[in-house]
Amino acid sequence: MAFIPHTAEDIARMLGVIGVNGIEDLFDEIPAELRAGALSLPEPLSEMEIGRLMGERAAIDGRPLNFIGAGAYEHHIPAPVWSIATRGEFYSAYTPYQAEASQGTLQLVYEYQSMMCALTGMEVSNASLYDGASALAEACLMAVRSNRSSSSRRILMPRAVNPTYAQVARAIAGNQDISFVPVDYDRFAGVTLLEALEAYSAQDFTALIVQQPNFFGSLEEVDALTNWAHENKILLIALVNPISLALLKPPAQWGTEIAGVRGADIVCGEGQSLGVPLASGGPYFGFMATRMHYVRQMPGRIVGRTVDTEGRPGFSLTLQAREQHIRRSKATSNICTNQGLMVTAATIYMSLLGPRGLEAVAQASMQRTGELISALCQVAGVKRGFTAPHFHEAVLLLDRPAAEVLAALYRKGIIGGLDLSERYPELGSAMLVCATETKLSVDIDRYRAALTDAMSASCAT
Amino acid sequence: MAFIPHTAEDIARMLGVIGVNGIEDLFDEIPAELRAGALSLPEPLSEMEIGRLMGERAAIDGRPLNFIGAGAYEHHIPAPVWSIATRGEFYSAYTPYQAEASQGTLQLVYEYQSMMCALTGMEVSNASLYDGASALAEACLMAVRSNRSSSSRRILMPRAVNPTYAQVARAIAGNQDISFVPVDYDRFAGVTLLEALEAYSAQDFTALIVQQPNFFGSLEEVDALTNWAHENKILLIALVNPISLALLKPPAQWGTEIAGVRGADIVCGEGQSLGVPLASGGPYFGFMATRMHYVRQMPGRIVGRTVDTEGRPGFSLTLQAREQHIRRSKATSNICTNQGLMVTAATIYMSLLGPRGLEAVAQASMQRTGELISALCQVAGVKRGFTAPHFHEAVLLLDRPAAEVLAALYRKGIIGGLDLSERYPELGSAMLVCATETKLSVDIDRYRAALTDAMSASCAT
Amino acid sequence: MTELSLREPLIFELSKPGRGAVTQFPPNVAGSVRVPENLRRRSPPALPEVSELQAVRHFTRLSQMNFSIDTHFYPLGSCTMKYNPKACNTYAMLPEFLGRHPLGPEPQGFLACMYELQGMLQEITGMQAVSLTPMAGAQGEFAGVAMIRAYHRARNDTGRTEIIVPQAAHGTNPATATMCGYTVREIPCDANGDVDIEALKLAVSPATAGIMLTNPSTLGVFERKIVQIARTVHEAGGLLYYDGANLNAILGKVRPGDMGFDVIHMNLHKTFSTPHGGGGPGSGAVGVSARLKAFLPLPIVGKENARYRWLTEGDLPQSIGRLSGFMGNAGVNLRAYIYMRLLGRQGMVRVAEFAALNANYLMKRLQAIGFEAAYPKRRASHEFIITLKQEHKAYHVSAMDVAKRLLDYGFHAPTTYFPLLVPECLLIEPTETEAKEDLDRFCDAMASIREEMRHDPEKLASAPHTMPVRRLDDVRAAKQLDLIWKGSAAYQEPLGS
Amino acid sequence: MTELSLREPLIFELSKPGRGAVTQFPPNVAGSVRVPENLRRRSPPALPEVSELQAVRHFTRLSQMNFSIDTHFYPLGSCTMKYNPKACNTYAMLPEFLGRHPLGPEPQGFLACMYELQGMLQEITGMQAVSLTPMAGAQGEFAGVAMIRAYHRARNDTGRTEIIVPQAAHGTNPATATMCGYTVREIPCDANGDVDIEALKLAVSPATAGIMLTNPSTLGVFERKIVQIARTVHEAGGLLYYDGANLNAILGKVRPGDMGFDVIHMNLHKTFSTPHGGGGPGSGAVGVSARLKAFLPLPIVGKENARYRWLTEGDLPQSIGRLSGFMGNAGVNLRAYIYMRLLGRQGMVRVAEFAALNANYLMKRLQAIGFEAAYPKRRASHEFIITLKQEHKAYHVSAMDVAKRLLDYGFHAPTTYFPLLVPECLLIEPTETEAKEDLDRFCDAMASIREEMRHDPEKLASAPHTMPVRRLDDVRAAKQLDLIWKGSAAYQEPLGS
Ligand SMILES: Cc1ncc(COP(=O)(O)O)c(C=O)c1O
Ligand SMILES: Cc1ncc(COP(=O)(O)O)c(C=O)c1O
Repeated sequence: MAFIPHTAEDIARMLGVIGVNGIEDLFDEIPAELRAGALSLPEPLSEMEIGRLMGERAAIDGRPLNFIGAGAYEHHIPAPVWSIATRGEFYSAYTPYQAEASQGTLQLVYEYQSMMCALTGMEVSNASLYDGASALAEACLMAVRSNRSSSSRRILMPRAVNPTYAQVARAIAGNQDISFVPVDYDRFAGVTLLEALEAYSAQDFTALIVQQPNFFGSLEEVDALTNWAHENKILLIALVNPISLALLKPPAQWGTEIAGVRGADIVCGEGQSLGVPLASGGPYFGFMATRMHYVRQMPGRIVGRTVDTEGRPGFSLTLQAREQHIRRSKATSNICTNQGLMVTAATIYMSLLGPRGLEAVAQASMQRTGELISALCQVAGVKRGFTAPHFHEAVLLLDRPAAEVLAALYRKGIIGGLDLSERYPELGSAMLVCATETKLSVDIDRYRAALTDAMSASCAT
Repeated sequence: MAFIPHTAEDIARMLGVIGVNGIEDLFDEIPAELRAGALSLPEPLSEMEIGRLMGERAAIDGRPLNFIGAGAYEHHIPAPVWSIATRGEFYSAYTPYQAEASQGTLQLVYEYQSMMCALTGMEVSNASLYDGASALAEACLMAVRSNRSSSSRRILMPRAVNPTYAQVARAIAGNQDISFVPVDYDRFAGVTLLEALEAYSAQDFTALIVQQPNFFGSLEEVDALTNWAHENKILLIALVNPISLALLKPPAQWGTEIAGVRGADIVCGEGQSLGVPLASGGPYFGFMATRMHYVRQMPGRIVGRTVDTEGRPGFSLTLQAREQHIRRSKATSNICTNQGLMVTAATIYMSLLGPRGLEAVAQASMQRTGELISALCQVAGVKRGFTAPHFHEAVLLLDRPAAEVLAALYRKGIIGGLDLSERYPELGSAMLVCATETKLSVDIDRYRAALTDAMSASCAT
Repeated sequence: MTELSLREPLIFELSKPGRGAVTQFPPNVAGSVRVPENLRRRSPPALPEVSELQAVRHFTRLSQMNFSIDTHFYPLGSCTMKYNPKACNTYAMLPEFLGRHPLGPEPQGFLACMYELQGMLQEITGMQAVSLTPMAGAQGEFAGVAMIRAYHRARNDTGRTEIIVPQAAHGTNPATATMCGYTVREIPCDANGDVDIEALKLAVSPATAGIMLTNPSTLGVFERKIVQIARTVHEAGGLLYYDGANLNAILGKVRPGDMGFDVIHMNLHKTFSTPHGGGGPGSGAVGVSARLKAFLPLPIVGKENARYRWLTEGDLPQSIGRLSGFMGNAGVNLRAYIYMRLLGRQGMVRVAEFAALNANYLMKRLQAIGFEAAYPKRRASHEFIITLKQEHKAYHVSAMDVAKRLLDYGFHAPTTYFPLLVPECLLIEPTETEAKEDLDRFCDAMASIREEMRHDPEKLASAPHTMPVRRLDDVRAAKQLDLIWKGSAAYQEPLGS
Repeated sequence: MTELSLREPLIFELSKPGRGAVTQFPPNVAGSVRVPENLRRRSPPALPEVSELQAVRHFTRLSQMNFSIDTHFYPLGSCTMKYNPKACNTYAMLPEFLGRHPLGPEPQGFLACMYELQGMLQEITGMQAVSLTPMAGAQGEFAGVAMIRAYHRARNDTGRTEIIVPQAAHGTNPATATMCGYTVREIPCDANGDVDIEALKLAVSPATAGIMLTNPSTLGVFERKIVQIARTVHEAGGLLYYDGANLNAILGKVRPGDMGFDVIHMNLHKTFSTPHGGGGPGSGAVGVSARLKAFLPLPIVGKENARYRWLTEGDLPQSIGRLSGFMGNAGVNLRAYIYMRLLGRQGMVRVAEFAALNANYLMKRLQAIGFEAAYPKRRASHEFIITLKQEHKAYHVSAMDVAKRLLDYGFHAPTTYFPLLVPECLLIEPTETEAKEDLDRFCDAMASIREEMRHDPEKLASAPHTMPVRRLDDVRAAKQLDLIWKGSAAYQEPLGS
């Protein structure tokens, strides 16, 4: 019996101790009319068979050369990351409720929190949320709880923020009557200009979200946006890519000091870039950091360092009074299981890369994207969408329908980019392309050649 | 610096403590004229680059459907085997010289020894030798040391024994003036007949080697062969496939009791089938088991159970006085590093499969090979080579050159079998084919279809 | 310098400027793309600088400080800590799966697995449709309650502002109701662990949006009046939400859909044995009855003309929307798929059977030793509750003391102090993958601890004794917050505030 | 029942008839192929019957009882226990590499790696050709000495029956000479660790087939008179064999070929950091000068018209033959290849530099603490020897006591009692991948143990105190042989003898 260790003799003895005749008797409290009939499920497979099946399924999907980013980035993942993260002691443990028997996970999370604070410049970090999008939603809820000077429950959501994230924020926060007001981006630069915000000055808003780099890969003028928010008593939620923070100003240092406050109030984002594989979209992990001032409003687990009865340092879950298992209907969030294993991977990743490695990854990604954009813009009918400097992705405008071009590229084993036409119809035929340090010149050449063909072919159609 | 943790400051301080000016000074005892110039080696690669390179190399080799056995067998390897064997504590430890800090490896090897004795029926097993072929060579050397009633240094080596093993035995034991006398196989049955041995009765031989199943996959009449050896005061070396032992009579029970002795005296073989991947030929591991009587003649490490100073059970290397690090030029063998990690994998494999699983693997392999042979013999121009019952491989005779047929199959992604023409020219165009439990009916159908094409195509040529 | 202790320094304490795992750094790229001066980071982040060996050794050593299923019996009630087959991880980590970008053309191999997984989950729960999007149980709850809300709204039934939750419910239930904008109304359970039907009748009203229940309940017993409860709530116009955390207890024995539930979330990381990963990731797939189908969270996998595709807003315009940046915890779903295929039809039913056998056996044996079951007249489901209120009185030992002492005996502790309404309780869930011998050894430990209560209660009060640390000061942890490494430059640099 | 101890039962003790990890069993196959009655096994082998979880837990727990590089500093002299990059394992285990049958058509991707590896090893050693076939150092030695023998035979120089070996040589050297049919002639070393040249001159004769040396020697010092030694042996008609176990010390600094050696084996599992695997596998590639090329063991990888192929008997008719069933420890060679490519030209030289830096630093620091270096006037190579003969006299502590006590401090012990000619010795090899801090911590431990020698020698004599077991009774192990589990049916069933 798959994964069941009981022998016939075990079963007989156990039933004897319980005092029943058969296992069925253990279900005698279930009303007879509710009892299920035989399930219509496939026959069991042996491990050999499932291995073969999965191998076949994987082969169908193959390994195309990918140039999409748009929130999930293909970076090199050091071999130690997953060989350690999948060790049974990490993989098959649960939330470290029994601190003394979970010091490994607890210390690791404390280190993770420290690293995320080092990257963002903030004072406290939680132990993860589900993903970047849901972290943004939680940040919105947290902003509403935190901003005592606002009662509007209205949040400014630039259109240059990842549109799926905006959807998720609406789906989650919308249930608590929080509304989102869009802020347009500059068609030329591809960033959120201060001008677009001025219209809202002196209105009551809870928070402004700033994504850096924004969904188009462009670098926002974060100082101006942050200052504007703080001048208007609006909390600033920074949505950032952790790899980019090795090069970019940390959110804690955005803007200047206004009324004793400087920088983002809540920082969140998608942690996938830090050692987590693309894997069709998950599991990834969301991160969140904030000022110490707001720590009790932060959702998610937090690990603290303390001492044991002999005064030795040790780690345990702390500030649990924010959480659902203590505070129940008044908790900061309903989150319970988080993305612990991904945090394990990310902590190992950040330890291996360190400040210099992470900067090199950021720099190389930025350069490869620059190289990619230059190369592709040499293809007839392709041009850059925006003028603002970009990090590791950018928008290209095509004089053919992006969907057709992308389909042609895919037939050559290339995932060329993300078609933006549905989300941003005003851009015409546009696609978002990305390169990281994993894309070498040969890859870019291959893409350019394929794109040259695709652009002329779709012309012919 | 790759894998070097030293900072500039560390280096300066360390040189200070040593009292030299630079690292070069540490090499000042090397005569100047001997100092090497710059090495001509490739530039260092980052892990990302080597990963990509290896991925490309692997893709060149692809994943053909394989029907060769001939000493290395493709069995299903349970996922736990290598996820545990590659844990750092097993992977990056060395020989358990410090027993107290190596109880994991030591206990595992003790369990391994017990399992090998369970399979072979013998009383003692060592902790592994390099591979099956070198284990046979060591068995020959051991037989010469052990057989006090023989002074001939002559060993009977049937031609139905894996011919590469015979080569290895010669290359290794030959240096000690041990000679091998071939014994022919029966052309019809494909086994070593007693008749072929009778010629040698009453001559002085040290040992007779019996491979079961033999190189052709045929089952030898082991009882008769063993009895003949013992009647002639010849030691019997059994060369066996460990998976087959789940179905076949263990070597300890071969033959009948003669002069107080029954069964093989030394059992050896290739352990690869037990959870070790094909991997282009290695690392695998050789195993060896014998009677307690000969334990001091056995090469290789042995783990024993003992007690610690508090009387608690524990494990340590024992009978080290046989080994090179103690006995030096009088050691039973020069072996030092063995194949520990493979033994780790094999022990996990045998634990997962157990007696029933291993029998099922053996049975399924035997049946699949039966199915394969029947299927292929339906192809025109293909027929069975031998009549003796086979285990999981068998010889097929072709009316076209095997090399051509195999090349045609390979173009279709099938490795069809091993061409025997060079080793056994007397068989004409012959190949050795194998199926294990991993070969399903679809695979066999695919092979048959491809073989049908190949046989008619090479006809056309 | 003292003898070996399991203490491991912080990774930051191993760091030195200039050190690094340089083979992990990308090769230099020619070119000169630069970040504008005003957007540049001025000083590098205070991440550790360590060699690859230092990192490997540090995290390997940290791992050894954890209890886990792979090393210990882990009878943590409500969490279903059963064996996580290695095959699930191995095959979910095939390079083609790992390398696939979520926004690329729809990968037919992967989607085939997801489509079949949806179908199997439907069959097992008796629901009409499934979405795999929610990323853990709590998000599944959120999706479920949000669907209930969307359903009432779609019918313009806007006066429904309350969600009923039994006292014993898991904390995520009331927290979720709040997140969805509902008021929580708690109802009590009776002495046998069933919902107090009279209280329920008083609680339902035109304000009732629905009820959140799990069955078997968090008290470890099957809610026998489930049909009556369903009727009562449905008649009041409310919907029934099933918290699937306890699905392991009833797989193939009774289906939530057949009990009258309208929506269910499953914890794939519990029932379908994807790993808990030291806290996650999970996956909280939701299943619904026909009337909630239109509201399912996106995306879902559909099949058309032998091709799989993601169903999106265009297909389900009434959907409650998206809950994740892509499509949920895809890799966790893949592991659940592999697990379910390994078990198949026969294996699935055995899960519940042997989970129940182990729980009932363990309960009986602990009772024989002298422990008090919270619901002695009831069958245990896959878990059961022991209350130490007698022992607490007699020997001044707490459930926490017993929990900590169990660690010394090499067992992870059961869940303590949940459900809150049973005093000094241990919620014990052995799961079906543990052998009788391990249950017996656990009983031996509990018997031994029982002796210690009488003869050496201090041993319990000061437990654990054999872990890398002794009992930790949680009060200090919360009062003197130390949440990040203080040597960090980010911490030293004055912040904006 | 007692508290947690790290004792783990034997897997056999977890077994019960009828239990099994059944998902690992192959599916049933239709058909009725049967083994003839007289060849069938009558009763099943006494292998354990356990669940998959039991096996996983058992072996995971066993693993935790090991010290290893990944968890501990492991300065085992002569063994080069340096960091084993995870990348080497990860990429050597790509499914295409793992799945390839050794006798199938020649895999060009894999062979390309092997061909390049041969070339890199040639370059590093200064030899003319390399065979990757030998499966560990000792088999490399065998191949080397067998080639020397074949060389003399080919020249009909049949009177050469002796191999000269310095006293300090590793045990595999004399054992190998014997395996090759030679008589061993030992020569002493002088007080500074160099070979006693006068003794060598007396030892060489027309019977000299060759000499086996390593340089730096197993005494941890560079053999300064190597040119003279080479000349002496060559003039006597003998060949020089280089034991490559100490190659780590000289990578890129001096090449055995340039020192006059005719043949060398390398321990890829040492110098090129393939894992030691708890005892193996290794790989003992051999390199030769031009005159031995024809005798190399088979197979070797050749390249012709941009295709790689195995060179076999037809190509090298004078070869000493084959040493393995296929082509040696291919997967180990693959790991060495990956390691070498990661290091590249620059990294390779740094290996020796930092191995030497660490060794010399550690030696100086231990001397400062009061320990006696065996060769205080010499530079350490990548390793060095401490002799405790003073301490042995003064405090009656042995090198073994110190070794065992180091375990308590969290360090694997250095090699003890080798080379045999230095009394109460510790051979210490820190390797280049350890950080200064770890060397310092090791010194702290040694200083602390030094204090204990004076004040608490019993602590040493009874060490270790913190391991899963206390010191083991090796005498009993050898006297009362207990080599397999006694409950095994195979053991109980009377054997033939
Ligand atoms: C009864 C119950 N409901 C809901 C949950 C929440 O599930 P998750 O932790 O996956 O969010 C849990 C998990 O512990 C639970 O036990
Ligand atoms: C000096 C020396 N020579 C030879 C060997 C033998 O190498 P192997 O163990 O790989 O057979 C060793 C290994 O310990 C060694 O240290």
